[in-house]
Amino acid sequence: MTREPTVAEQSHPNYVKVWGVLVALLAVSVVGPMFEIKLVTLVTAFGVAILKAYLVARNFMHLHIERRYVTYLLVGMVALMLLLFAGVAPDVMKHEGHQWKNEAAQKVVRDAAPAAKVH
Amino acid sequence: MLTRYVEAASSYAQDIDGLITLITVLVGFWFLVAQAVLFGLIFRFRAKQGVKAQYISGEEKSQKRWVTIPHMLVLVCDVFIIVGAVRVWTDVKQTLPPADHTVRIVSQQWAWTFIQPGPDGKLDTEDDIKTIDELHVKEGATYHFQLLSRDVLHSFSVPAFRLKQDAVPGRLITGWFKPTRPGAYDIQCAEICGIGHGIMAARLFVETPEEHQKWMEKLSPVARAPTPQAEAEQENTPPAEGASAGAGAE
Amino acid sequence: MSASAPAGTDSSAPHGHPEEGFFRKYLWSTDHKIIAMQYLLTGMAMALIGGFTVYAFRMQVAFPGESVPGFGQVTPGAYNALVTSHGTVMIFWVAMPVLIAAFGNYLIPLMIGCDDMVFPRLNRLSYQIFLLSAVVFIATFFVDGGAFGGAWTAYPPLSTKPEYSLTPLGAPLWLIAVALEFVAFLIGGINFVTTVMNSRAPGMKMFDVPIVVWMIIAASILFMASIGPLIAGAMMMLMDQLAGTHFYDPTQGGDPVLWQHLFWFFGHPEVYVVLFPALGIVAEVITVFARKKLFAYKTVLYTAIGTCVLSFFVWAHHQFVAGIDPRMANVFSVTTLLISVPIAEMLFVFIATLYGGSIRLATPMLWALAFLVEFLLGGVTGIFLGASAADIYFHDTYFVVAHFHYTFFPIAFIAVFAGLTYWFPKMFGRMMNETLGKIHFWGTVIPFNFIFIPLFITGASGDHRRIYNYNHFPDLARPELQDLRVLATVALVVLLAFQLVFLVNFFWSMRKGRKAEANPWKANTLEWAAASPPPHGNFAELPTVYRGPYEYSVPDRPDDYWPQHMPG
Amino acid sequence: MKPIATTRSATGIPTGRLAVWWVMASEIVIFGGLLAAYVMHRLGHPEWSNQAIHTNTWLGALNTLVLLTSSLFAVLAHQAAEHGEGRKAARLLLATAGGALVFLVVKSFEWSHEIAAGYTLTSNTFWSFYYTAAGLHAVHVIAGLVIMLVVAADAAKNRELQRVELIGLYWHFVDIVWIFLFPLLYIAK
Repeated sequence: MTREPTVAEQSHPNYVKVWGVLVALLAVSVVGPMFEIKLVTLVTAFGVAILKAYLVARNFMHLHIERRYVTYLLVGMVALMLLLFAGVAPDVMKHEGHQWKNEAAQKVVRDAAPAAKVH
Repeated sequence: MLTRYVEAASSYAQDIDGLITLITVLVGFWFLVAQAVLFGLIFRFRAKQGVKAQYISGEEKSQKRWVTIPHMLVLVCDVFIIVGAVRVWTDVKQTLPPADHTVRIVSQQWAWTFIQPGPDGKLDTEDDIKTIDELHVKEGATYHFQLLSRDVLHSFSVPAFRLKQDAVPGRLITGWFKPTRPGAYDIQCAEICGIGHGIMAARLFVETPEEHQKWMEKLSPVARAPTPQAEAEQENTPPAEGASAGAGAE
Repeated sequence: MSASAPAGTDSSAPHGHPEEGFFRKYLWSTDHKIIAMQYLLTGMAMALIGGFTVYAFRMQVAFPGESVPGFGQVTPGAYNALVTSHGTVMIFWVAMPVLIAAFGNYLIPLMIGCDDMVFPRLNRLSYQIFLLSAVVFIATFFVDGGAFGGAWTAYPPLSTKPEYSLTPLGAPLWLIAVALEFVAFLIGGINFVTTVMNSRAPGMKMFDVPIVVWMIIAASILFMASIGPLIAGAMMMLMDQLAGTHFYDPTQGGDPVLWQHLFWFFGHPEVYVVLFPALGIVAEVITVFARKKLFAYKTVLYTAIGTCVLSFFVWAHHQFVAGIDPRMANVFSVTTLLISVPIAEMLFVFIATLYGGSIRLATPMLWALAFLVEFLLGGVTGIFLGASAADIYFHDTYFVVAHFHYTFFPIAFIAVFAGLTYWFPKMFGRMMNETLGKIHFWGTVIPFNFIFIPLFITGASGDHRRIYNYNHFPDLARPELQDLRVLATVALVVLLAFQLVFLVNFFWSMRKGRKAEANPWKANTLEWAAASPPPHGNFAELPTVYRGPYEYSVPDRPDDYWPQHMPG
Repeated sequence: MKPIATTRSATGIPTGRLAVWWVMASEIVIFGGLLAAYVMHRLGHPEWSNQAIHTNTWLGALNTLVLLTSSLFAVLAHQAAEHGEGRKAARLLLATAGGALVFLVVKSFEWSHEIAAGYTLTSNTFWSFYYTAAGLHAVHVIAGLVIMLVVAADAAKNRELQRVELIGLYWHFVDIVWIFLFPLLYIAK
């Protein structure tokens, strides 16, 4: 079943170059956290991860030339996960709240050896 | 309105019953209107010989008004209910009035254990009074309860008090109630907790201050006697986490 | 969006099929209609199990301690297993397969004018995984320790620790069965959505698609979006049960409340997943039997999409008193009361459709109208539970049970009977018997109210759910409450008995019913353009669509219907 | 013999690709649910960094590099398939599959060392999440590997060339999941 040449034919990014950028970003995300600075770690590790995900999605998955609602669908699902996190974190992440205390979890945190360095 | 089915024996029972009455009125009105319109239309527009149905797209403003106006009114009723609900909820679940007494409620697979401070008024002291499946409280006093579970989810539910709070293993949940009518009321478990869930019945006795005092004296001197003392001692260590497997009913 | 495939290939005669034996034709078929029948019959068989389990434990509640005829002595462990199995079977193995998979598989290709689903083999695979899940679930009754007894919500630690649930094999098997069912519906859902998005008949624009197809698609998308976290949660629970991890054990860094959140994040969209197909069926039946255009088609569509989005913001109203932070309850109470508004609007639209109609009370229409009547009470009593403070009293009482039966019973039975009696002529080429239909209708709807109105009252009086024997509670052992429980059980037995009338009518008419022509109800949608029952490949000539599905009683036209595929 | 339904494309997106987007949407919420649960627990238990120290960041980084390269081969295979060069697409798909194999080898090497050092699935809830998340991802890598070999076999005979793009899309998704798993499991020390 031959495919008629899609409009993507012309706007194919140079894949090897994109790959190079991704590898460079990988190096950044490995080196960054070595400085033990919390903010630097956050930016290099997680910021870079989001950037790499964007590059793969845009250039390798051709989302930039795909129908717009496909991107809305995928981003919508990610937003749903943030909503889940927002709704559940006050109960699971925190071990204390309004008129309740998660004593067992607090005990687990207290008993563990003091963290070498707080992440 | 709810008191026709269950007694109101705590201070906030009236607030919750009032909210339920408000909801019944608002929701009942819309229910009856909708049913009346529905049956009216069925009867009015039943198939008659030679009468064709009308062609109404419902897209024009004038036609859609028939749906959007009730739609808005329902929204307005919802706002009233929300305001009522949030107000009562903050009184019952989000504020802790100063406590005259505190009781620790320990739920486990298939029994309720109540630990009340003895005459010295402080928990975790020798003279604590520990009762199984029986809770004696004084009418008119504000009680804080510390609710915890030793094994699975349970739920401390006193219908007469309009009180319900799940006991989650690992969590200590505080709440309050203030008994207002002497009498004996049911305590039920409202969260399925295994084969004994249906037999986890306990009784809650609301006594006048004098009766309560008599009960306290009757129990605490007896509690001085060695045997229950040692037993109370052993039981009284703060609730061990990771409770022993499936402790049978006391 | 014109169809890119050239029209020529569309109208070619459907590809012929070599003559197939019984196995290939019925058990190994990739024809969407056969797969729909497989889902329907499996769903009906599981409904018998669901019916039997509720009979057994209701008899125990009404006549505590006595041996139940047909079951024997109901022990506390058996009671919990029966309650759990009733809930699980009725939602996962009756409501979802019949409403989404059976009606979806049967109607979608026919109503959008194409010959089959886009992935026929994947469609067959999803049924086979579903059948496997049903078999695994039935196996839980026979493993030692008995079936899982921790309610269909399977809250840990009761569900993860065998020493608490006392069903070491029942719990993991239950979870595996439910997980398999999720996989089946994930695969099925993707098939449905892709088919409707891509394979609509030429000329069928977005607003020419019948509401029932839209609703089944909305249900599939809602299911796919909400099931993810629960699949992750189920995997974590399975490892807690079998591999000894501690995801839900608070003393080892886990949290039981996490499962409740993951479960209800799926749980509430799930009730709309089963509600939407039912609303779609009711919309189709009402418009045909009132000979009226659906009132405000776009409003129904946008309200449905609005409900889908809003349904992800309400889940914690199941957990007001479950140990979540009380401040969160206010947020969820507001969103819960807001979501009752679009549902109310959809019901208003269906009622408004009746205005100016010419209503013929054939059996399908009776069922559709009964759905509106009963579902109104179901929706209305939800407000009591959505208001956080009132839920303190009503949570986990029989008031909640009565509320969700006034929504689930119309969804899973009344709407399904409306759909079955309406599409029976298309499925089997024969009409169902009207008198038997009416006997079954009144014999179901009247007892149904006599079951759950008493349960509203016992619930308001303090009856809690899943209690084995109410005599243990002095306040509840009052004779007038016990009479209500007995009344509910007797009404249940009457209701179950009348279902025999339906089974007789269903299987007898399949062979002996009056012959039905292609369009017995004079409806507009495309499935009535095919023969009854449609051959493999559905249409002799694939239809082209010229107008919307609800052009009934168009002024200055001789007959009061105008099929979608009829040119100008 | 496909039904006519599969050939239609009212949305302009070929049916296969449309289905893959929907598969990806449901995979996002599955991995999303698991990672949300992990992040919540991780932020709630700062002491887990005592456990997280023992994850081998270098092997994680190597695996990320392997998957990125494998993704490159996948998109080159898709480009070849678009030009109708079935044999070239098949060879590139095999290279992608090779990347998957290397990934699995590195992971099994990494896991065997961690388990030997006593960090098993049940030793701590951090490790439970670590093995569950990375395990689920590994299962997806294996599934992608198998499908890739089947698609490559067809592509070599110039049949079903559009499937090269579909398996490529799935593979990029598996790569993106690992792009997020890497910092969460390996860098958050």
